[in-house]
Amino acid sequence: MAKGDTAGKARGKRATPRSGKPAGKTPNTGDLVQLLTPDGDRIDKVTWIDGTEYRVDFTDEEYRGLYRDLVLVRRLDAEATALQRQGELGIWASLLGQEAAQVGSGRALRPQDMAFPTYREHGVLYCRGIDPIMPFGLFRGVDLGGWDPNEFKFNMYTIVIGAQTLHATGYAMGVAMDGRTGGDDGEAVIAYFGDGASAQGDVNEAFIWSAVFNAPIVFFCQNNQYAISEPLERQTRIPLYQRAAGFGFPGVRVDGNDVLATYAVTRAALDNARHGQGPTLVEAFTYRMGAHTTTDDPTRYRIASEVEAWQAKDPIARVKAFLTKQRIADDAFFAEVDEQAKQEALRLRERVLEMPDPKPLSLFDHVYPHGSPEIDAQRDFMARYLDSFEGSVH
Amino acid sequence: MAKGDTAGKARGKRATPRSGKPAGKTPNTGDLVQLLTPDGDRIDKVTWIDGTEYRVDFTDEEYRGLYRDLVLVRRLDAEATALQRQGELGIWASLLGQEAAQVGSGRALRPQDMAFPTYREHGVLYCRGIDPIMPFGLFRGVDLGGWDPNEFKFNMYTIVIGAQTLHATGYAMGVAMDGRTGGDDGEAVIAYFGDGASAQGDVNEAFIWSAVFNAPIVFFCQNNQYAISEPLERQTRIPLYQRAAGFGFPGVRVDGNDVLATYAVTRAALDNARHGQGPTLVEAFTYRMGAHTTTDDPTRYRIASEVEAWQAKDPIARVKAFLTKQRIADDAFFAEVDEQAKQEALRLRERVLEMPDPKPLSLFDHVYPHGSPEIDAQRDFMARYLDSFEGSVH
Amino acid sequence: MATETLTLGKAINRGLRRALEHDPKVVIMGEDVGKLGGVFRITDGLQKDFGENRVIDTPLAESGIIGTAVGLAIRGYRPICEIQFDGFVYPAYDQIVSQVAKMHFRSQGKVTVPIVIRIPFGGGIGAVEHHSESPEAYFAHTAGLKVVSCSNPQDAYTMIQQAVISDDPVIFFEPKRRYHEKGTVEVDAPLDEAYPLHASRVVRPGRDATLLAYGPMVRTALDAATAAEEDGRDLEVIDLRTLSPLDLAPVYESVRRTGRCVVVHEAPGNVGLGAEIAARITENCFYSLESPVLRVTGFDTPYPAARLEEDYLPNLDRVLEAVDRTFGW
Amino acid sequence: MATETLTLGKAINRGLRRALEHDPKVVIMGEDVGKLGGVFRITDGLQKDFGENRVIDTPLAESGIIGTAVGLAIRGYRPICEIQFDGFVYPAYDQIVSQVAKMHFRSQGKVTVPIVIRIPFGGGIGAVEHHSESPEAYFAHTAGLKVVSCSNPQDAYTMIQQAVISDDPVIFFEPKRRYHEKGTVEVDAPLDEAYPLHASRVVRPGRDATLLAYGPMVRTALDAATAAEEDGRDLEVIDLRTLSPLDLAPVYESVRRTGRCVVVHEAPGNVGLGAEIAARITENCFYSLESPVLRVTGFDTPYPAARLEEDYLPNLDRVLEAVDRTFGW
Ligand SMILES: Cc1ncc(C[n+]2csc(CCOP(=O)(O)OP(=O)(O)O)c2C)c(N)n1
Ligand SMILES: Cc1ncc(C[n+]2csc(CCOP(=O)(O)OP(=O)(O)O)c2C)c(N)n1
Ligand SMILES: [Mg+2]
Ligand SMILES: [Mg+2]
Repeated sequence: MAKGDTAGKARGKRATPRSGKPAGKTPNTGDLVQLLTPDGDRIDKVTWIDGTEYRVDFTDEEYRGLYRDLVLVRRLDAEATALQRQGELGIWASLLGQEAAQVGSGRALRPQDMAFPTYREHGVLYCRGIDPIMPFGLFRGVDLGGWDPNEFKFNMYTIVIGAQTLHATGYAMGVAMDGRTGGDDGEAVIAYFGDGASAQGDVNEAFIWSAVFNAPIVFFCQNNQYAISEPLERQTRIPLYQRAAGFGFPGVRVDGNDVLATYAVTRAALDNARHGQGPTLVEAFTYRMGAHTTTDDPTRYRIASEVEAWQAKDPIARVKAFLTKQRIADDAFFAEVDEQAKQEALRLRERVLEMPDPKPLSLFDHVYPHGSPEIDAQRDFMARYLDSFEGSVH
Repeated sequence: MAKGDTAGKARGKRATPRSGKPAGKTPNTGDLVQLLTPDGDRIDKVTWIDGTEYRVDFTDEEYRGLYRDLVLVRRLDAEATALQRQGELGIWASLLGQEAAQVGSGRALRPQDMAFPTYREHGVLYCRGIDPIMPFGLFRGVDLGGWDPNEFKFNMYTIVIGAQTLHATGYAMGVAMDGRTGGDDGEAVIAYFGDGASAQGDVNEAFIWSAVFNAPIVFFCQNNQYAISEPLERQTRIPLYQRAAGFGFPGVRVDGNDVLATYAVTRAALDNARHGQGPTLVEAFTYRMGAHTTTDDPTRYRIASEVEAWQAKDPIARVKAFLTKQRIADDAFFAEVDEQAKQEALRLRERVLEMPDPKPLSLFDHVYPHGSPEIDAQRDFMARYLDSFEGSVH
Repeated sequence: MATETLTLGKAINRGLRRALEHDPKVVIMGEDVGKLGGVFRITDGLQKDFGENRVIDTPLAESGIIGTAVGLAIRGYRPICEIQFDGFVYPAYDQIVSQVAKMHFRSQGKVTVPIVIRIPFGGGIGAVEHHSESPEAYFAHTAGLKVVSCSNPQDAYTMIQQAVISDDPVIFFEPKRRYHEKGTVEVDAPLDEAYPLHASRVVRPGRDATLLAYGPMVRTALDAATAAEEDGRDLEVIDLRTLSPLDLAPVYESVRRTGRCVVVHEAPGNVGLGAEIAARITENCFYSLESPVLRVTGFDTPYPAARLEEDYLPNLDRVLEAVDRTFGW
Repeated sequence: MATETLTLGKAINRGLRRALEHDPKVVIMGEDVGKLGGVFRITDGLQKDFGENRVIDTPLAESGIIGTAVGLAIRGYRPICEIQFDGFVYPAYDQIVSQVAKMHFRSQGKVTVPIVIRIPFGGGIGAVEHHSESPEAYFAHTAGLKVVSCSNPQDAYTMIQQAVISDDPVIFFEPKRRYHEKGTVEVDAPLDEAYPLHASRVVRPGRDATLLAYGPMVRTALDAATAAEEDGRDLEVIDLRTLSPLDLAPVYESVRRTGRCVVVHEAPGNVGLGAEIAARITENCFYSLESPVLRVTGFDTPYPAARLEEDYLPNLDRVLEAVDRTFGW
């Protein structure tokens, strides 16, 4: 995948001063790193408030690759939403609108890096090369979303808001204790969380821990402007990236609808971490275009014009415009990507429908690594109980 | 009591930028408000990083009053430590070394202000005009430290680290909801906590809440350099006052061994709060001269030379030197204050020794405001059980 | 007497509205309780009618919700806190068990913290992890808290108002899977004549065995009793309603008649409410018992994936299986 | 076999030392565990000998301690977390019950979090609020956790090591008021031949009634048994040792012989371990019981001021009073 020139190491360690501006829907470009405008124009490089320069240097192939990721991730997400509407999933947390934040940060990860997602990072998961069906067990209700975090370098989804930021911090402490920082092959950790999560004690404790132990971690906050119905103003009165300053590490705000800028900023922060320079907070300024989850009704708390304004900043349209203007891609390419997305969505759908229901007695598996006599007794009871019904299979 | 010219209203609302310096034992005067040097020399006024000017303008009588407070508070504290050594208290959390931080902030409170202490604010309690015996029930073990917070405008002591900062924030939200901010007679709230407490989720949630609701509150952190055995560096890698910037409100560091500066800074912050300008974090830079509590052995984790260096910054000696140099007080005055302190300590001792043990059946009182049949049944059981012993009185 | 047909969820909404009307010191606080009306719409319309100072959307942090509620209570307010789902109450656990529960006791009665903590609880709605738990035992074991659960619209309407006017901190468990069940509610009955908050109630008299349940399982127990009729068994069903303190006098009375008792709850059995109830019944009805009190509960596993919850949760068949066992003892 | 006379506290210290020696992935973390050696000196000398990467003084935040321990466990470490006092575990409650307890289950067995959470617990030391609590029921009710408590130096030494090598998350309750009691410890006995971690043990055989206790109350129960001899009563005492899962087979065997049982713990009785034990004994020994299982526990009040704790806590007299009642039934 693409590699960016991130100028990461040149970056100063000082956090950014407060801008003093109230948190607004439209930050100045002064405190927002952007490398691709909503109209698809490239900005060569951007200097952040603290003097760090951000730019990317992708080949045409890599640009097309990012576009493909964005389209695929959106299409699979749409398929999941459709599956839920058809009763095939219990619930779905859509990433619509946040594709660039996820693809940009996901592609910025190096193979050795470890990610701790929330419940919405399907796009990051995809970029890690993980089978996109993996989280569907959780949303279909056939399992609790269990996989081996170490196998995929991608932790299980975490639903309790903020809890995973401490897990990520502990893991990053372990990386440092293992002596796995300090060089280009060092390991870095990324912890995803939302604007709402920023208010949780756990997240702030994670900031404290990671600062005190100089843990190799990037806190990646997707500020999608809402925690369910609550707008950002319920969680903070200043821009979120500025939170980091209070804990003694850098904070950067990036246009989260700009896959290039997100890539550049995340890559630089990860590289700082892997080189032993400790934590960074990245605030990806984006928007949740859909409902919080399929059970939510956003018309109750936000107005159509706001959604429309964000529509104009669409993360995919701008890449398409850029590719077209720069003649990096043509209609045939776009059609091919759409077709691939359609096919992958179809395959995903088929596989979701085939997911087997769990067996009743599996209820008793894995409560404890080596079992427990009480659980065994309850399993036995259940087996006998089920046997008492005619034709039961378990 | 003394009134200071605090220039509070002129103060900008912007939080202070990070100094970038690592947390050190000896901050620059540049980021430490000081109005009285350890040698007892007065500094006329100090301008904080954000441009706020701090000064005090006390009468001689008021200066002497502050000295008296400091001496009394230290003497009563010493008496408590002695009582504990003699087995008359279960434990004691000494304020030795923190007298100026407590008297300065305590005297800065206006009568209508509400304080939420930790377990060490005996000096603040004294300044509020509260009978100093009040917390001794807790430390003697005859009660749990219960009094009516609203009667004394001083909440009960709180032992669970950080919990009271949320209570203070909620109370302050109530003040605002009651329309009790906006004028000179507005109410302000002060929440005490320690450097260690700054790491607790609750404290950071209190910062978030108070910022979002613009609550009239001053977070007063006595940074006495230790959380039991752990030095400040275990909780933060930058000066604590800078935490506030991350949440969008001002933070100031004051010499907590300087009663004048502490008064000035706290008064200004409280006045800002009562006028509706929201929260401020005050870091009072001080030192716990004694053990964490009477059960602690600080020689296990800190060296004598460090304690000696702080001895030279004693909060009382400098006021005495100032009063002497300026001829505001003479030996007769100092002798009189010492004598008063001795007498008050003696009276305190006598009253502590007279504190009655609680009656066994009082165990069952006040579990619920209007009782509960289960508690009644258990009280009855206990009464019968005690009756079964000869000569039992309950 | 005006009666209306309301869902259980709507009944709570109406009860909250009356509580807000009745006392200006009552405030509602929680995540999404404002414009959204809560994820279950229990606070629907209340912010619009009472304003942002009475119905407060809070930052996303449960410890903060309860901790600031304590401060508001000290200031004289009566906060009603909504915890969005059962599984999200734990970040607030310290504030609840160490602060809310103890404030009155440690102040020697000088402070009251009349906070109501509303928790939609229990499973059966096909949700993901942390959205279907039954944490009531954690609170019932905590001295200083009162714990209740409603099972029908009338009780929901009345009990939420009683909880709000009570000076106790009350953990109010709402059976979320019954939010949509309808019933008749006397909407203008005077509160002081209502059935007491901390009292259990016989909801179906019977002679052969006693079934105990609360919250979502009351319906299950009633269904089981109906089904048992076919076997010629006449089961008494008691809705416990109050979980701390328990009100077991009617239970003892019943068990002394029936000699057999089954207690049902969704929470895991181990060290659950059922254990306490069984222990007390045994202490109080020792010579009347024909069989030990049996428990039908969630298994001692974490709450499973949605497609296993029917196997996990007590249902009519498992209740009847236990009843059979009490007869076979 | 080398034996030494050690206090219970020192025995845990020695056990921790062996755990650190045995596996480089074992780390100790908590407040003041480094230079200070913990407020009870249980980790005394360990940071000096194993370094700051193995014995980690953490920031003052319990959720952070457990939350980062989860991450360290995912990274392959085996963290031993010290909670300074019982009453300070609650800020970590969410991480314990929603994360630690569920990680193995939700990962379908792909993740283990072999974390030991050491909690000095119980009263009797004249401390202030929050320093004398017995929160074990909160954890025993939580599926996915294992919960144990030691009562003597030998068990303390062995059980802490067993907890560390166990792949389960283990809540390890240390009877703080017994830290200074001495006993003989076989310091080099091989761990794999030791008495199992999750097994109760008859510590005093007897014929007339069964006393059950754990942690600090084992000594009290033994003292009561000695005192009962004077009344001509021969009491069997069982140290439960494991609180979740309970190991009640030896208890059933005992109660079937004695017909009478009293269970003792410091925690409030309501929805406590005693309730579960009583309920299970009744289910399993119904026809052997001459009287209901009685409980002698802390009262259902918050833990009181130090000068009331002797009245609050179960003691020899209250245990014997209950034994008397089982005979008078
Ligand atoms: C501790 C906790 N409290 C409440 C919830 C319910 N809840 C689920 S998502 C959500 C909002 C999260 O907002 P944000 O952090 O901004 O993430 P987003 O959903 O916008 O991606 C809430 C309140 C939860 N999952 N965990
Ligand atoms: C939640 C919680 N965890 C642990 C403790 C034990 N403890 C009591 S005081 C203390 C250190 C507090 O340090 P700091 O906040 O700096 O206040 P100081 O004692 O220095 O005034 C600790 C860890 C506690 N009281 N509460
Ligand atoms: Mg969001
Ligand atoms: Mg301190």
